[in-house]
Amino acid sequence: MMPNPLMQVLLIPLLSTPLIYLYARRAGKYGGYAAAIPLTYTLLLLLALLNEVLKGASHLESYTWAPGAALTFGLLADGLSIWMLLTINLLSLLVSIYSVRYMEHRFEEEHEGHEHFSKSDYANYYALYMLYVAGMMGTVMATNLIEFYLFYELMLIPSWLLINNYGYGERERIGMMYFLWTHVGAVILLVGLLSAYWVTGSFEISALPAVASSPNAPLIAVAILIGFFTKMAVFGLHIWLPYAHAEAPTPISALLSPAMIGIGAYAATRLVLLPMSTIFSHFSLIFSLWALVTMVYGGLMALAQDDVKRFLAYSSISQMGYIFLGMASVSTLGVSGAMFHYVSHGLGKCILFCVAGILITQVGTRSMKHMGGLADRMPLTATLALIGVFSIAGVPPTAGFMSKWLIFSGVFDSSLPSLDAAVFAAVSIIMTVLTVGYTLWMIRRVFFGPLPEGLREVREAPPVMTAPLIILAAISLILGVYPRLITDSLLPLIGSLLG
Amino acid sequence: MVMISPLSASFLPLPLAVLLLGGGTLPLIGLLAEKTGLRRLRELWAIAFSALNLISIYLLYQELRASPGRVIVSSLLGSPPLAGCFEIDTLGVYMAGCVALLGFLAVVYSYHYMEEESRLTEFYTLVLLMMAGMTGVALAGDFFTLFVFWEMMGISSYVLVAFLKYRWGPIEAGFKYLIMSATGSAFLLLSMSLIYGMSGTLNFAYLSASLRGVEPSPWLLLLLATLIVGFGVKSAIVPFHTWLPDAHPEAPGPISALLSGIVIETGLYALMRVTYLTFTPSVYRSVFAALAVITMTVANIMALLQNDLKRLLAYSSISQIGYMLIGLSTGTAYGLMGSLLHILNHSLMKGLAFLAAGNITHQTGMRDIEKLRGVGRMMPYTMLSLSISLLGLGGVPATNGFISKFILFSSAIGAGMPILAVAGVLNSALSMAYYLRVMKNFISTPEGEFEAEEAPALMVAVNLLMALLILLLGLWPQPAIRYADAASRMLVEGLGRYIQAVVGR
Amino acid sequence: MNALIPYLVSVFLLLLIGLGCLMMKRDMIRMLIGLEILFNAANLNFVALSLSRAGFVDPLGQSIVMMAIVLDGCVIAVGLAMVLNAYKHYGTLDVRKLRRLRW
Amino acid sequence: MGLEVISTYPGPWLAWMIPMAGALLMPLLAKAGDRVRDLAAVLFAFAAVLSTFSMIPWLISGEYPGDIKLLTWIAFPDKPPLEVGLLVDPLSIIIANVVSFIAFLIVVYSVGYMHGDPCLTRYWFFFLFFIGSMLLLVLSDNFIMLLVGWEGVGMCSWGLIGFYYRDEKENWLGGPPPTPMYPPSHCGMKAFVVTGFGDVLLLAAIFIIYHYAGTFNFLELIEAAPHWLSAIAATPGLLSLTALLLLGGPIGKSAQFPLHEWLPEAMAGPTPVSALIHAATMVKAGVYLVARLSPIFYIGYWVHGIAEAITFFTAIAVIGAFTAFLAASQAMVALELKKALAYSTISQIGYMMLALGVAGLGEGALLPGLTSGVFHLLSHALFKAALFLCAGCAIHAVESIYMFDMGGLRRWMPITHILMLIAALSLSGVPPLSGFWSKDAVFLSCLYAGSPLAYALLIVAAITAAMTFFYSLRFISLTFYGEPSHHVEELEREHHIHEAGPIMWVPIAILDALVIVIGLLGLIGLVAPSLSPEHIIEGKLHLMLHEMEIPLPSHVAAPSPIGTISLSAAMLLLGGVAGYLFYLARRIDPKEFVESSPILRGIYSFLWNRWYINPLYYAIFVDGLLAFKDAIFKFFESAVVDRGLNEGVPAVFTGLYHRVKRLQTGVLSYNMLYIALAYIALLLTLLYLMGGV
Repeated sequence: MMPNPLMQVLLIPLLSTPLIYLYARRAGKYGGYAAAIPLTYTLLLLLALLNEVLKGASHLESYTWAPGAALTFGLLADGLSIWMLLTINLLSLLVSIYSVRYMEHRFEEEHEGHEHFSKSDYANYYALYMLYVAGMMGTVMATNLIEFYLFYELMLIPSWLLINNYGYGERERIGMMYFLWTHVGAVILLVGLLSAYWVTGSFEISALPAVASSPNAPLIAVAILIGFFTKMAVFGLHIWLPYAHAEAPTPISALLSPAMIGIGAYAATRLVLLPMSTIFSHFSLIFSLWALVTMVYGGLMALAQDDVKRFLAYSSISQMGYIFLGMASVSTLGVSGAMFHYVSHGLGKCILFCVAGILITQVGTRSMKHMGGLADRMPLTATLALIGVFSIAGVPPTAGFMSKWLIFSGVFDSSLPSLDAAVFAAVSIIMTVLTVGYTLWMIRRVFFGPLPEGLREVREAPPVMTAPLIILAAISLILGVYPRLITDSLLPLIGSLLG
Repeated sequence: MVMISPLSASFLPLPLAVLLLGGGTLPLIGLLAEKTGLRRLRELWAIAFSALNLISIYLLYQELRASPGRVIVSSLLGSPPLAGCFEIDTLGVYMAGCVALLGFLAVVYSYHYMEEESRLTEFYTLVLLMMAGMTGVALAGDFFTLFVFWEMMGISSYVLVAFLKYRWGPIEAGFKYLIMSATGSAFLLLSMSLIYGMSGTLNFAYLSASLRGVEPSPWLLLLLATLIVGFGVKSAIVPFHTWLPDAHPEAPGPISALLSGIVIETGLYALMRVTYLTFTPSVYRSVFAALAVITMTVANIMALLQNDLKRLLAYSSISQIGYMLIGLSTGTAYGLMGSLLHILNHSLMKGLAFLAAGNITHQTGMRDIEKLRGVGRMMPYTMLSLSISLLGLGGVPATNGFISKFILFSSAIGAGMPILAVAGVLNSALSMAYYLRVMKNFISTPEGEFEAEEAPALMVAVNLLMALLILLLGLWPQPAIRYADAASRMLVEGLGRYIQAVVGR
Repeated sequence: MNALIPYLVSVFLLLLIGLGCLMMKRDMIRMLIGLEILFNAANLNFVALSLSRAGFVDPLGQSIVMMAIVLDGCVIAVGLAMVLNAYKHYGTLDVRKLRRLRW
Repeated sequence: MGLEVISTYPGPWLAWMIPMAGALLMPLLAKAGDRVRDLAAVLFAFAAVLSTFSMIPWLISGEYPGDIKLLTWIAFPDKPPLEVGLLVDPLSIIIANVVSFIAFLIVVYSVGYMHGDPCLTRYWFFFLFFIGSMLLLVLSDNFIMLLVGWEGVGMCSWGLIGFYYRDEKENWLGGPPPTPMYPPSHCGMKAFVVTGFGDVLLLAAIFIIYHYAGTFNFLELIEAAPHWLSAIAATPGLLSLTALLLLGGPIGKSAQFPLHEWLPEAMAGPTPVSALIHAATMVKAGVYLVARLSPIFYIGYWVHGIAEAITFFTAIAVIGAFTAFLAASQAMVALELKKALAYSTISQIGYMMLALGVAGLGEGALLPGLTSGVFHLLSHALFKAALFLCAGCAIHAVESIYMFDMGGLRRWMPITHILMLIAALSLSGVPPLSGFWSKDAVFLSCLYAGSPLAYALLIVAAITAAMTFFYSLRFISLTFYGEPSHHVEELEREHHIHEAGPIMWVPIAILDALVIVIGLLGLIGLVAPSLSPEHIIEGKLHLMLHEMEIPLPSHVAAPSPIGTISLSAAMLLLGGVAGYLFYLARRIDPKEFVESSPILRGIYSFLWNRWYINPLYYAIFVDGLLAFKDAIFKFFESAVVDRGLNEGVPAVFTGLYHRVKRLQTGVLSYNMLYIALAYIALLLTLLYLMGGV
């Protein structure tokens, strides 16, 4: 075992950023492979840690940071966070490889007419990419509220720059919108964190349970949660998401949607739900309703979309509704299912966004109206898209099935024995049909039906774009068949934390 | 407790002596430089003296640290109650240190920035004198000394704002600044007379001993109001801020950095010191809280749609003053620590922002954000440092701005004023909008209307150094926190000791 | 205390006059005069208080006033210099014409 | 544990693993060439058959392994773990064998039928995956694994209905215009969504049960049934809700009213698919599940007197009988051959559901009810598969799905004609074919139940039997008898219409042979009851219920079969005469007959429009939903959220800016005014705050 593995996981992407920058300045698009190297290393580290965590141990590293302001710098990998870490690391590793071809296309498109485009574009892209990944990983590992907040905001800035510099359409305005919405959420979160500090006298996450006994606990919890809900883009706070996810460069969308917004859910679980479950359960009913609305609303709006990336963005909102629903149940199975769904949604949605990217590069349009019958021309992509769709719609043997039934089992667990609550839970479960409906409709519109005249010449994507997706699909299937990998560490942890 | 220090045994504290000496000799050096043709001599002279200043502050600090809670009193002719005197404590040294740091950086920056201008002897003299003024304010032990240095700082800054007198802008701005600021000084004088009338002394220790904690009478409240106006104009608390958006942008780049970065904070520091010595926090708390909210909100709204980069930064300075007022209004050591930390951090961030803006105006001659689209792609290092400073100003973690803001908001919650914290964070989010707008425009693809090259290496080096400091203090705030903590404790917990150090002699 | 009242009243009046002058006068030179009045209000206050405080003439107050007068002098001098420059640029002494910088 | 379990009981494990592995290997095998791939598919299916056949000795000996647990799938912190396990008992063995055997025959048939299709790899993938999933569904010992199989078959069904995903016009279903036509990809989606709706209802019920019972395992659920049933019943209404939700899955999967509308459209897939999935096996999954669960509710109501438990049986019986009638009535007017068969499938499954429903309506009816349900499932699987495969031959030959494009085909396709006729007669319940005995068993179980409701449902079922014979004669006649249609004549001119090859008719012949054998065994059973298939199944199921420790009443008075047999005969006569007159002999022109009276016209149009259920569903769930989402998008997302927040918030601040900026006049006099005013305001505020003035 390497010393301080988590610190390495955090620092290696950060420290390799300048190197990757310099390399990409010379090597252009091949910078993507350079970015993959440190991420592979951290992935291996995490897998080594996973071995430890699966044995029931959690790995904590603690460093002195600023004793004057009551700060320590801790990094934690336990049965919950290790899965988030692995998901983020894996997705970012694969997406970095995927980016090689995609960003080449993107720059060609952007600099149309100019013969040469600058290699520093690649350098900037991969440097920001690494920072973004480090931000996400740090957020998940943090054990201290301020440290957490630091990384929470740190993942915002590079992603904003990535949208602003490499996005589509009105990317500048959308980038700002994305930044400001989540930033407003984050500052409200900050008030909550600070209030929590004044109750407990400590910024440690492990000290948070003490907040629950404070009379102001509901207010504090709500302040913290609002911040996370904005990140998760639950109904009412979701407006930035379709824009940001649709107009971000597709590899970034493929990280934003699967990896980042779910961190909101993870954080809400980690900071509020688990330590203050009594407070959280006060809001259980409202949150369940809210989650249901989010689920249905996201689904309905997805139906209304023609742009395939916007469609996926709305479906992410809907999927966040599922996660939210699981959390709102405040039951072991529900919360574990929600966290599991983070992983399975991550896998599925990453595949789908990358498929959208493939469509953009190979077909040259994002409008589903202009697509159709593409399964003919790109069978592999179609198959991958199907696996992605099944993963988010919860069709076995994908991981989505496992996570969704855990979520719903938890929902019923918490609502029974009351009859009307059971009916409500049943209604919420029925609404999942909508997911099947809109995802399949997307598949149908894009891949089925007669092939339009103009798309006869479309070719299958190169292996550098499809190979990462095949890996993701395989993992989704493996987790679907053998969910114990996750549940064995997740369920007991959540169970013991919920009490 | 009171010891005569080798560093301050002379009638002036060492930093002040250094600056005054530097400022005083600069005209001669300037003359010499003109004669010999060694034109860079005066720049180097100024740099040398500001560096010396920094070193002497460090020495002074080391001396103070040797025995915690110590107050060094050095008086001009005679004993404290009657004569003007300096009372050097950690708080004063902290503030003087902020001045020295930013002053040094600004002077170094000026080396290239001002090279095309004439009358540089005058310029550097004034800069050094302005720094001397601020250092004097920071170290002053009585109100009268404070006033004298206050005016020194003021007068130098009036001239510096209007330094580019061949343009209409600086003149207009300078005149407005002068009138308003002098009005503030008149109010300050008036408040001095009131204090004098009430306590018979102007020495901080004595007046604190006699005024602090007494039942607030109308006279005392009148005094407080007058003080707020007196210091408020200089520190640009809304609604006394109207001069600032004119004066700061019109000054030359390094002067803007100094003005925004430290001059207005000196006003705030003086306000903090005097009000805290004179009143218990319960008297002024709500007023300051209200002023804080008004200041932040108005300034942020005004900054939202500014097209002039430096004007936008000027408004942002006003809003930052609002944040610092939060700490002041809590009246706790923790809150004051936040304010002090923010003074330091803001001096770095805003200093950097203005210096980076200086780079841009220096290279392009433009200040309009819309017209400057894509400038960041041409000047990457400037852009990098500007972005770091702007993010810091917006309170993004990993920058020092976040640390101080979070302490400020946290102190507001700790002092039972969560509304203030909420107002603060919302304003902070609002302010992000215009910082982002600047960054967004600058990093966008250029529209090819102008070409620009990266600024000279020295200027960029200063920028990058400051950016590095911002990140360093953001990620490892411990040293800054320790100093600010010691400073604020000096004010809050060391009050009795402070009084005793002077009175009990 | 009662002996102070006329002084305080006149200080108050001077304050009003000074502020009024600054608010209402268009002429830049007159504004500087208003500023001077404002300073003098404070000075007068000092002098009056230095008389009444201790029962004897307190040298502290007096000396401060002396110093303050010098300082105002400097300010006014700088101000006048700026007026001159302003006149060069704007061709007027009307302060309300100096409004190119706003918003 | 582990491999040991598999090596001890290889049959049940390999049965579903082999086809699944085969499915996953298909893309690789396709690289080796088309012939290898097709051969491999047949072999995989054959391996599945062998595996299931290896379980038959257990069935015969009566010493079956029961619950075989392999490993822990998910461990819960506070509840027993969810284990991967198989439940091998007579019920699952019988159904697994039916599934694998018919699937194998159809795989063989497919080799001929699908010959030359460029997308055969995908076909085999879904086909084999289907077989695996279906066997998993049948064999699994817990709800979650069952659901995996359940969703798996749904997915394969979706993939195969939409097999012709290019949506060429000739593969569209429906019509003729103005009746809407649906492309295959649409139909596949419809099937998946509608059955998916049922699935989530089932899922909800599973979670309610899990909450109270703490287990997903069927045997444990049966064992602990009294406890958790009474716990659920403690909340009034909850048990009924659970029962109804639980039925949601079977209703959806087995295409029962009100979720039956997907099955007719499922005919858009290739015919072998319709035969296997949408007639013989997958749609029986619901029947299987109901059979699997009925002991639980039987115990609840009849042994422990939990009143609400009867909801399960009442609901399924009523739904079954009603669906049987509903679908049969629609089958009488269907124009597409496969659709007529599809309606007939729905109707026949209705019978099975009815049988399982009445199983709980009387204390002694459980065993006869279950038996007749399973028996009918078995016999229906055989003859309906045969019917579909024959229909496939016919459609293949005439290149049209419409019966009015056929006619007189017996001239060219004698083998198909005979095979289809036998199957159709079995479907109609003509003695002594298997359909007769199984349908009779269903009727008889209604008598076993003995409740008024059961009698009422028996009448409905009997009327349906008449309709069944009528529509069977109709589709047989329209296809094989009468004069050839213009279409056929044109085809004949172009190229010779020919009989299907042996690779296609041999599997059908095997199916038909089984139909006849079972029918004959039934006949023999009249004299030697131990040989009657019904009796054999009953014995096995009795053993199973005994093992489950279901207390069955010791002595049940068996109702005389004479009544039901004569009822069947009467109904056959009724339906047969009508069918003969209208179609076989063509004495009455159906068109003129319908046109003759407005009431008949009305009835015709009612039936033709599928009781207006399909249009209604489309109006609500498709058009309504789409309109709803458009409205929400337009009036909420765009107007309120987007315009309001996205543009409104910045607008608010811009407005504020333009207001506030007026303070910054640039005029010095105003600035001085602010100072003065602020001074006064500060003073007053301070005085107010401190002095309480």
